[in-house]
Amino acid sequence: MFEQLNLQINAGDIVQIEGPNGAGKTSLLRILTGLSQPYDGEVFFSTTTQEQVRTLKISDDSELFHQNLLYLGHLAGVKGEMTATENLSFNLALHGLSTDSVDENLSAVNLLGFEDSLASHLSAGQHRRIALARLFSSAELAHKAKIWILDEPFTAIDKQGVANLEKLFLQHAEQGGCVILTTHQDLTIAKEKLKKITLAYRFY
Amino acid sequence: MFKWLHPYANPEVSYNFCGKLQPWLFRLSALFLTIGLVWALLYAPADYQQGDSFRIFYIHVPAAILAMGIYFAMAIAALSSLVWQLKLADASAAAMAPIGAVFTAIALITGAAWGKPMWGTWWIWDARLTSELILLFLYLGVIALHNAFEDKNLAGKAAGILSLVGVINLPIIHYSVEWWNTLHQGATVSKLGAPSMSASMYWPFLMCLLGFSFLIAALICLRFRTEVLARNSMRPWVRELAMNSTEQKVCHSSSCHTHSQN
Amino acid sequence: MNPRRKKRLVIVSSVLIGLGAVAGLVLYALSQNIDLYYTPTEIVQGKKDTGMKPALGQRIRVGGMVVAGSVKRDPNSLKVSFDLVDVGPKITVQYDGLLPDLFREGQGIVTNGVLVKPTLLEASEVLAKHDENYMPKEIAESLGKDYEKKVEKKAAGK
Amino acid sequence: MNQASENSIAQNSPRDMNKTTNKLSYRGAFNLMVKRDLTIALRHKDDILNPLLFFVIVVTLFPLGIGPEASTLSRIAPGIIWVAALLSTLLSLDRLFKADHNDGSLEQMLLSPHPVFILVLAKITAHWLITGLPLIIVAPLLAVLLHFNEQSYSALMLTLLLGTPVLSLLGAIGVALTVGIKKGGVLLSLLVLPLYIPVLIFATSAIDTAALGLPYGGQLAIIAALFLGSLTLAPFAVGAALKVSTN
Repeated sequence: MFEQLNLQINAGDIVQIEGPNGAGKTSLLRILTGLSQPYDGEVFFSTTTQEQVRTLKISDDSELFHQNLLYLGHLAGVKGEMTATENLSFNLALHGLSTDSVDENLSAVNLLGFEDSLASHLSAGQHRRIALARLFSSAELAHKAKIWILDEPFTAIDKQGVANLEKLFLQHAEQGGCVILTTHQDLTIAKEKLKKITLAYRFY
Repeated sequence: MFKWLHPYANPEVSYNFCGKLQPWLFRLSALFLTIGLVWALLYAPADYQQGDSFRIFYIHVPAAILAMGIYFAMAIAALSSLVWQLKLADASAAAMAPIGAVFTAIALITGAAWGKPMWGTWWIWDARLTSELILLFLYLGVIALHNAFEDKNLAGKAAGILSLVGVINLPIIHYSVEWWNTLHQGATVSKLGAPSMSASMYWPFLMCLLGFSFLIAALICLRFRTEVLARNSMRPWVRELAMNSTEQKVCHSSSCHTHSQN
Repeated sequence: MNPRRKKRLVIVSSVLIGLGAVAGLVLYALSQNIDLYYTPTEIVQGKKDTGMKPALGQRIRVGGMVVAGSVKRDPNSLKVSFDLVDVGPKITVQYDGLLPDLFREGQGIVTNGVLVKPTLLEASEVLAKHDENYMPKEIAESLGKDYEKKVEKKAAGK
Repeated sequence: MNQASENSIAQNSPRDMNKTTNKLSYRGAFNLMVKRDLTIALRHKDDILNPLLFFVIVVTLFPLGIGPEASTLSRIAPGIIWVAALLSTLLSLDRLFKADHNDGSLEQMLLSPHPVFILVLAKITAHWLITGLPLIIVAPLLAVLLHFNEQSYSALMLTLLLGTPVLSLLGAIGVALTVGIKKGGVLLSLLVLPLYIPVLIFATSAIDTAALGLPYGGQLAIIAALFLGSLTLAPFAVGAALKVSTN
């Protein structure tokens, strides 16, 4: 797929990975999350514990890494047998976050009125929005995931929703988080705040 | 401690190493098998109880022992590939599975052919027979799992996990059936002490065992090399190899003189 | 201790406890005598530790040695009857079918069947057992009958 | 008064912090996952009913195929019930990770801050509650139909109680290995059934021994050992296999 890719992503970065279909955007994201193992190469992350910065491989302490990670893939991870509220509460609770503001989070992604309908009755776009609602979880940054890795977060989201999300990304970055995302859309985020990585398609 | 092993973790080095080893293994196996089988089938004395029928022992027992042996080797390879991420160990495990399956099948078939005249039945649900049959199932499962994945790397890992689970399961199955029924005789040669077999029968058996072991080693080498090639097909050294071999072929078929003069 | 190490300790120790319990259970199971085998003596006198005797009409498996001179064949059919013995009393086995090659007097065999009288087994299957010793005829003869018997007793006793 | 209320606020705040912070204990994560899977199963009743129905039908096929003779049936009844239990567990295994894999929740599970084996163990527990437990409840009724030996009912129940979790645990390894494969169904049975053989052998042997009135503690101890062994090791194997399958 790709060779000699070397990147460092710092707190406060918003990184857009772009490239044609099949260039390996999703593969790169999955490698960054640790879901896939690269054929060759390593992924590291740094943590600050007691004023001391440690750099670790993901596999060294995946629990610690996953505490700081929020990944949304192609599949929304929403169970059809549960309601929107139940889905969101489960996801938040699994990551140790409070489930107090589930309704607000759902309304932030325009799902007001669908809270108690089974997800199987909702559309694919609505599933995506249930998943995205996790981003709006109101917990302080210290307790929620710092690293957001989002695979095509804007598919099936309307313009207003995209604008809201962009605003959220900026806010997250300002608070010291980072966002890595793939998208085909042009973001309206100011150029100096956005890093771009372009993967080229290669034939063998 | 394992520093001397380090160069062999490189696919190219081990590919070439196995290439050099392989013809010698084939020669040794041919030598030992010829001596052993001729000795065993023509010259070794007939058994006092079973007469000439017991001669199937010389194929059945080596096949059964080696089928188990290959499985354990495969499980060790799988373990080292899972723990130390050795990609070559994966390739060797993949190389071993079908050979092991074939030898298990040989052991089962020759065993059945031996059991009918001696015990009075083709098959009995006895500890050894059942665990050998399960061994065959496990081999087939490993192979099937291997084929089910498109990505060779993933296939190796998945098959590795299965073979490790199987290695725990095998002794359990063995002992579970042992409690049921024991018709199969005790082990003749796996005891630490002297074999319970007279020397005139034992030596040809050792020859056969060695011959089959070398044959298996040679076959594993052969399959291991193709596995390594398949997994590294994008690497420059493999491409070079392919280029060279096609050049040589061209050279063989057409006029070669200019080349050889060069 | 930092929490991560503590968690790891919990995991490792619970795995060890689990495996220890497995080992304990297996050892216990091995100490229990599990065999569905009866020897002729046990059919008559009951199992050594429990005193259990098989009931009439019950399907059992019997292992023992064929008593020399006890094999009677029916000239018109495949029916055959013989006595089985281990260390004590003997029982009689009736069988209708082909006997394996290794079946002979003094040989250890295993048979499945139904107990029709206290010492009479109606066999549905007769299997010959041979031992793990292989030797040429001459050596076997020179070792003499005693050796052969000893070997077979060992095999039958298993 | 004023001071007291201030005090209580001061005491409250760390507790509030705890509420929102990320520490969810192993047990908490386990319970959460079991609860979720049970909720899903209860809303999707086929998951519970179909394997159970399959179990009942397979068992009733045997008297029809072999003939209703009581002595024959009672002799092979332990085998019939156990083989049917193996097959119906096999049938239900597919749901264990497949649905989660298809809708992406498996990825989320692997990326959660909890060790994978805890969540795996929770899912297997839920699977056993959904499929193993109903089977144990129905088994004695079917045993009556098969003229089960009266002495061996307790052996049947004990072996099922200890044995069916083993089926779920070992089966989970097979499912985890094949979850990424499109047509994994047949492959799954090829991988899993050989692993089930020891349970089958010891369970039926225990029931047979009980029918003879002999003590079957040995066989039961072995099944318990299989249970504990798979309980400690299978979750790790499943975790490793899931990582491979979702790669």
